[in-house]
Amino acid sequence: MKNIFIIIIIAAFGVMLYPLFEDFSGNDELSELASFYAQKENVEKVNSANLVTAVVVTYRGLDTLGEVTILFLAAAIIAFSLRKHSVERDLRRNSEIFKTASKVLIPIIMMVGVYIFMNGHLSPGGGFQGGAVLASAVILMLLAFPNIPFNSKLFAYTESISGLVFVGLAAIGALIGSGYLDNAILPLGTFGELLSAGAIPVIYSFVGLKVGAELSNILNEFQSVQSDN
Amino acid sequence: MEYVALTVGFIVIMAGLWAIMTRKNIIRIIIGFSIFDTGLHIVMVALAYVKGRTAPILDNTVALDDAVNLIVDPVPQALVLTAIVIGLGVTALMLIFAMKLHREKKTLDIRSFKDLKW
Amino acid sequence: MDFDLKRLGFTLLGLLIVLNWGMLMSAIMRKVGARVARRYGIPWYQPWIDLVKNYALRSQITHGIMFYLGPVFRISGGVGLFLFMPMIIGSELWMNYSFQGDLVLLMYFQFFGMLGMALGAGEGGHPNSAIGISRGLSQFTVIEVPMTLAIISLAIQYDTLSLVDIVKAQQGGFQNWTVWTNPVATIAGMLALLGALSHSPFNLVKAPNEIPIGPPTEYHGAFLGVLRTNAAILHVVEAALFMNLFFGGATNWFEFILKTFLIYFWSVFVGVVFPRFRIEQSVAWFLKIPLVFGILAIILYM
Amino acid sequence: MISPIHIITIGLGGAFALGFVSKKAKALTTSLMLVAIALMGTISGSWLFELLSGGTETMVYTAGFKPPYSINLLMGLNEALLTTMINFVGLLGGIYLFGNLKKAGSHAVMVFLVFIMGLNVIVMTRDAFNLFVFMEVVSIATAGLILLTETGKSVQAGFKYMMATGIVAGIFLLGVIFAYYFSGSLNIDDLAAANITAIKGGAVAVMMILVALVLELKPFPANGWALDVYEASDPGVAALISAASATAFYYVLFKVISIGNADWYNIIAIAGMITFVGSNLFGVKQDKARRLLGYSSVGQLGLLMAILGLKPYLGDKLEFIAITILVSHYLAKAGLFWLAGIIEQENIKDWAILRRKPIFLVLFGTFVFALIGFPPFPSFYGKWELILALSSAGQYYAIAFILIGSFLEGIYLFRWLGYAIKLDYTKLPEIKIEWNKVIPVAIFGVLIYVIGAYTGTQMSGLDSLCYGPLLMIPFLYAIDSLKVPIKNTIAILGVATFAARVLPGLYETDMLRFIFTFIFLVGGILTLIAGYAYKGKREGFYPVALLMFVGLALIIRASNTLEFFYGWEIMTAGSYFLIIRGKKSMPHGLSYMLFSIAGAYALLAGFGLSFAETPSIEISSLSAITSNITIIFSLLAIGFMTKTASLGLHIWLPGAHAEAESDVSPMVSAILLKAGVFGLMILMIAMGHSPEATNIGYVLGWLGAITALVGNLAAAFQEDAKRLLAYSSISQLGYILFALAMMSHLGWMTAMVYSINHFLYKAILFLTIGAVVMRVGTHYMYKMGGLIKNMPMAFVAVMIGIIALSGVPPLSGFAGKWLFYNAVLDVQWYFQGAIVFFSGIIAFLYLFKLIYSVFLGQLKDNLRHVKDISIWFAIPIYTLILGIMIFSAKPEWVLQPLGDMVSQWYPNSALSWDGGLATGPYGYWNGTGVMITVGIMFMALLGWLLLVSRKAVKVKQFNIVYSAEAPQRPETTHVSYNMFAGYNKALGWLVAPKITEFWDTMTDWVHSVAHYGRQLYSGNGQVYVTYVVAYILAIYFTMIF
Amino acid sequence: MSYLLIISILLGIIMLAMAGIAIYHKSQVVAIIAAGALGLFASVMYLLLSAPDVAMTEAAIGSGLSTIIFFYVLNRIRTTDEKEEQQLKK
Repeated sequence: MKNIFIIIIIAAFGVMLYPLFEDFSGNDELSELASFYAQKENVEKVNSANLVTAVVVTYRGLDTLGEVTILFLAAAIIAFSLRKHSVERDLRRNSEIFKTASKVLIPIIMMVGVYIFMNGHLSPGGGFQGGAVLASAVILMLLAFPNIPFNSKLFAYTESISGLVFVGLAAIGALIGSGYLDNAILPLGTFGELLSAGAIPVIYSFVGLKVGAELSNILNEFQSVQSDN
Repeated sequence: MEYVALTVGFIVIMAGLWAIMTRKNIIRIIIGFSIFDTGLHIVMVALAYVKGRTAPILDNTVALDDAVNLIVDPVPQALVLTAIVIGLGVTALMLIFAMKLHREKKTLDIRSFKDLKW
Repeated sequence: MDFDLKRLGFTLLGLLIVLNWGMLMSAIMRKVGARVARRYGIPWYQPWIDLVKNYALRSQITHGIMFYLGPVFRISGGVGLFLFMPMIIGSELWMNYSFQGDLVLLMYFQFFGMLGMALGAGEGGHPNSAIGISRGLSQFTVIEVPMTLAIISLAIQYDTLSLVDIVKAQQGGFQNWTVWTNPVATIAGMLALLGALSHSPFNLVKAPNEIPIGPPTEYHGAFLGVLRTNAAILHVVEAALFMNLFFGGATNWFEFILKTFLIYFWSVFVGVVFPRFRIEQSVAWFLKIPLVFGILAIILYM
Repeated sequence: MISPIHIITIGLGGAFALGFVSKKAKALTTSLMLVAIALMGTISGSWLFELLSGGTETMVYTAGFKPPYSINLLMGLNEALLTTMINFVGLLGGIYLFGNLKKAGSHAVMVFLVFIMGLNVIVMTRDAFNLFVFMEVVSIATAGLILLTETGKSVQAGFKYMMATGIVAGIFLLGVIFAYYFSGSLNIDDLAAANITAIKGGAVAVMMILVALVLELKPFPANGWALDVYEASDPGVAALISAASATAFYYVLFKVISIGNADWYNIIAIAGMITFVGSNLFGVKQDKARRLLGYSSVGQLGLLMAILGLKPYLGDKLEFIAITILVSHYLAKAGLFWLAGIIEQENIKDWAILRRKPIFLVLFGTFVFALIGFPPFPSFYGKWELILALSSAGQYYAIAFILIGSFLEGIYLFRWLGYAIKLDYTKLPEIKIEWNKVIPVAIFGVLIYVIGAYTGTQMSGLDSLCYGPLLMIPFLYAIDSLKVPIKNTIAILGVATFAARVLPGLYETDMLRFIFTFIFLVGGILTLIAGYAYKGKREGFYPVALLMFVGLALIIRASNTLEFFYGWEIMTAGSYFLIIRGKKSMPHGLSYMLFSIAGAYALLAGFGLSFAETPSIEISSLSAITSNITIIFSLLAIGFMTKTASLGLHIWLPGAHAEAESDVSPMVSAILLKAGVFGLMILMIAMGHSPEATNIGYVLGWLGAITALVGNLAAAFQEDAKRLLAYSSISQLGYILFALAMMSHLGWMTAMVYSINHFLYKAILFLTIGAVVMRVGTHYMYKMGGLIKNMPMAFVAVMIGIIALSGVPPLSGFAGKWLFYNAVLDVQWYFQGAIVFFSGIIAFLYLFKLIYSVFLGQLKDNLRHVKDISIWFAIPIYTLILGIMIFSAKPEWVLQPLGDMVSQWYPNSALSWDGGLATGPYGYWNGTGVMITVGIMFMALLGWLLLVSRKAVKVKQFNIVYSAEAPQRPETTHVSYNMFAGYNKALGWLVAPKITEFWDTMTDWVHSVAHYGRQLYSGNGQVYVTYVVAYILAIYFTMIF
Repeated sequence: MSYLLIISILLGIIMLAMAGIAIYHKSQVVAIIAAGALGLFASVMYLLLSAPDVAMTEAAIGSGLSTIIFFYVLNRIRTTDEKEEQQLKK
């Protein structure tokens, strides 16, 4: 009975979505906004090959700041609300093969992660993806070597420093550049090179570090909370 | 193709809502949210697509001068990027709540958490 | 204010006449009542004997100031009513002090005595006197309803609230009396009169014979004498009021005596015929038939 | 100026930097956070200052590109104000939560800081997607803050919150992305300009954005989750959610609504009004403090939403109205939640604990009154302007909804206040005082007055004197710890000074105001004198008594409807506190307040409508109204009649007057009720001449007559002396209403004479009976008796009082009766007149009962040694008796000026004076002559009796002729118990409590609806999500049809 | 282009199936995996829609990390349940 009601609701929801579908006609060309981003003179103002990155870090950098903040918040909330309960660590022993493989894989994964966020302005990927990859290395570490003390302080500092650098660069943009998060406070460099696009790679790298640290922290909290009771 | 994506996106959104509204297990409800989010993301990306164009990355295959006519819309993509990360934060937080709820009543049935009402 | 001794003298003389006539009338009534009941009854001079006896009684007690003031209030009410009422139409000097106020004054001045009496009896500390008063007040309130309606009807009819003017308007032949020109109001008024004079069936208030109840029980001696004096005056004055309102007033003392006697006789006549009402019955009764007549009286003259 | 963008720099940078501070240094972390918030506040505050002093608003661009290519933020006056508010409450909230935050550690501190920062951004941003991101920041931070105090309930609430906001955010995002698709921009201003609602899909996208924002404001009924959050989270957090978040989200809707088309205003207005009424209705049944605050919060947001939706009708008043109501809500709700955290009592009945620290009670009362919209708080002005603007626009339904909602809110808030003031607190624990929690509440408490006063200065038409005298109140409160004599003297001096300033000259210029000022202020002084009889401190009495007198004085002085309404509300507040001081007054205080509020709203609506007719608030402009007279006149008359307690609106009065303290009863009966009379006169002077008003006057006449009858009958059946007098007041006010309604020269003369007389004798009677009650310790008449021996002074006073009241000549009451007869015959209201006359006679019943049962009959053993009434009561009583005597002996001294006065409005037709002889159209009357005649006669007869009874012996109490049991008997057999039993049998049906039953039934209905209705909130988070989705759909389908 | 269309339709069907499994499968573990798989297939779809950045993010975060967190929590809840049961048995 109740489900019938919900079916009706969902159906009605579908009816509500239908006009969106009906008036959707695909895109034949870019919106005025996107064209602006893609125009040569504007691309050169930012000088980032990956336009998505340009949008994420510069044009809509404030969103990214918020996004980073959300992860930061999630990590903080998880930290203070789980802290009360976490005690011992699960001391299951893992197989040697897994451990050895991990020893080899962890640095490689980390390298990949760093690569992804360093090249965010040139190729697909960026701080978030890179950070996630970094975090996966940490997971692997946590799984393989559960009794290695997790240096949460290191991660916390990383996180704080990265965050401060991000905010600091943003503020510097407002102070000496032409606006908050202006990437032109650093030399724009040559289009398509690693050291180009002004502050973008710097910001994105720190975002990567920050995201990595935050995700690691979150995962660590979940890991350490596992066995408490 | 974008029509397919849009349709799929809408259906996934509704599926997510269905899960949220009908499943009684809290974990399943959170999965519902995750599905709902995924549906949103699909819709957003579908809206960014421009017929027959390539990714908004100006490498060797995309000439800088003619980029306007070659790439898809980067803006919704950027938005999806943000939305995905936000979704992760929300999911993680909801799971924390789920854990705490479970700790309180040793059950994950949403119907048993009605201490606050009226 | 034209205060002069002559007027005062006439007024006092009138008071004396009214007092004696009142006593005589009450004696006659008692005699009539006794004869109807096949008893011999009192001698006609009995009220005077009672009065003298009361005033002369040696043992007199008082319960306090208010006990003392009660009878004074009471008789002030009676005398005041007399003072503000025109007695003989056509004679400036028998008009008493009616130039100081109109019907409204008279209607409200009735309460002066009642209230004082109630207070005085109250201080007597006798529970039954309070019962008597509460009954009296209850009944009195509803009597006033048809009475008021009748008076309003007259006021509409004669376009005045001045009793003198009302009486004057009725001069020139009995066909001008209100009882003919406004019979409905007269009925309402005369029904009210029954209650006002507290004869049977509306005499539970006094309940003279069965139980020792009401103010007269507690008062005796000179106090009772004062009350009796007042009763004698009041009966005549009440009757005079109705005479003035409905029966053309009086142009000489003979007419006065005749008319008041007949009006008074009306209530005695009814009282002899009907049994006594309980208090809620009389309250309800007055709010039925007399009320209907009262309303009718107004509707007819609106 | 520092760019507002640095609010983000400081907020986020601060949060990140806190990671460096040692985890151990928890106090340091928290303090640093407070510094950060203070810095943010400084930025926004300096912008506010700058913009208020004429600066220009600034647009902040990011990334060096103009919108829509990049995100921009706006710092205008609204933004500056709101961010300042948010940061300020954030700072105080942080101080309040200092302990909790310190305990939870640096992560929690960061969450708090980010929360405040996020709110700042959502206020400032002009980009739709950025809005989404920071809304998510805020909701996640909120969820985190909910976990700050981790109880089972708070976790449940948090999860429900996350579920609901999760759906809402998803819908918002969907809307934003499609809005981008259809318009090509994410900038709010561009979206508004693009007008995508023309396309069907665009309309849906806009709908999704707006409905999501509406849902963030917790619209009824899709708001169960919000209530849970308010109830379960830490009060400090709830305060922030209610004050800061709500402020921010409201502003978001405020700025984003422009993307919708005109229909959206209606939808939001309706959603808001439904929320306001529905939420407050359900609140009626609630007894958990914080959940109740939640209902109230949601309701207030609904009101704000409605105001926004009514924008097309409010024009340029919108911002003033929205800001005043928002600010009141912000201050009051934060204050209340904080208070809830300090006293830690869940059930509202346990809030009596506030009395352990009376200053908390004062704060609580302040917040409650501010929420309801009493002066001098900002919401008062907001509501005033709102109703005025709405009636100008002809939005009557909106007015009705808003006033009904406010009324419902009044029910539970004042019940709560009543509990706090009256219930027993001795069993409750002490309040733990933590200064960091007390200070924020105190600051908000002070601030609400300051802002209220400031708002008052912004209003046109409000004389500065309107709040000048109010300064007496805090002063009296400050010296509340002194003894009664000192305070009483100060209070009397205060009233006297005011009277001395106002009265001289008034006699010549404005007789009407002179008379009422005289009654209010001189009467006030007299009743205050009785206060010397009290021992000890009598805490809290003087401020509220003065409050009432100030209100009364303001009513008199008012030259426009705003001032009048201001005074009216002040007077209501003061009298409420006076009434509720009585021992058993809690329910009566509440019913008084509710009737007063309802009446005040009727007034407000009436004033609003009259403003719509003649765009002026001058009282004199009422007479210029040409249409809608019936409705305006009726509304205003009903408003005033709640104060005069006319039949149907009277049920508050008996209890309120009877249970009040001995010297309060005369204040509220003899004096306060005249405020209603004054109002009615003002109304009729202005509007009474139109034919419509005459028709209503006819109805009012009947109403007055029946009120008089029923009031007197009911009085006759009372056992409680003060209740008897209270019913008597109802009936007397019925006479006055009747007389006023005649709207003729004689009618008004009658009304004025009755008003003056009622003031005189009801003050005498209430003072005397009150003084007697103080001595004997009971209200019940059958427990008294024979007191004439112990209290001759009281007896004489009562006797004169009742003779005057009954209208028996020669005392002054007769003047009223005589005029009354002439007036009735003049306007030909025969039947009504007869009823009034009948009820006048019934007065004898209760008057006799009063004087007999109390003073006559048998003296009770336990009262054998009581003393006569206090001299401090005797002084005012005998002063008033002197007044009656003068009035009685020389009625022309009063009546002639009255006649001249009334002639201004109703020309004198027939009443003429010849020395002391008055000749009316029907009769004549010489008051002085009658007095002399009666006096001489009385003295003569007394002399005669003295002469003949000179031998009378004074006897003992029981020396009576009596043949049955001892006179000392249980109550039920007491003669004055059920004294008029026979009468009751015959006419008792007339006073069957039909009206009380009617109101009881109404109350039951409201409670039942609230009880069944609120089961909508089943507690299941999933169900709440269903409501949210259903709400969206409901709005959608409303929109397309 | 048509083959892309077919692939996308296929992808869509699979995704819906995944969603169905995630909602209705008895086992929580399977449900979580299905939800993760839904994300993965979505990221393939993103690639088809020329959104490599989004695809990467969805794969790494939306399906990867989320799933891991889900497992952590599930694991945590399960262990307490098991312990409860053991305690009950004792």
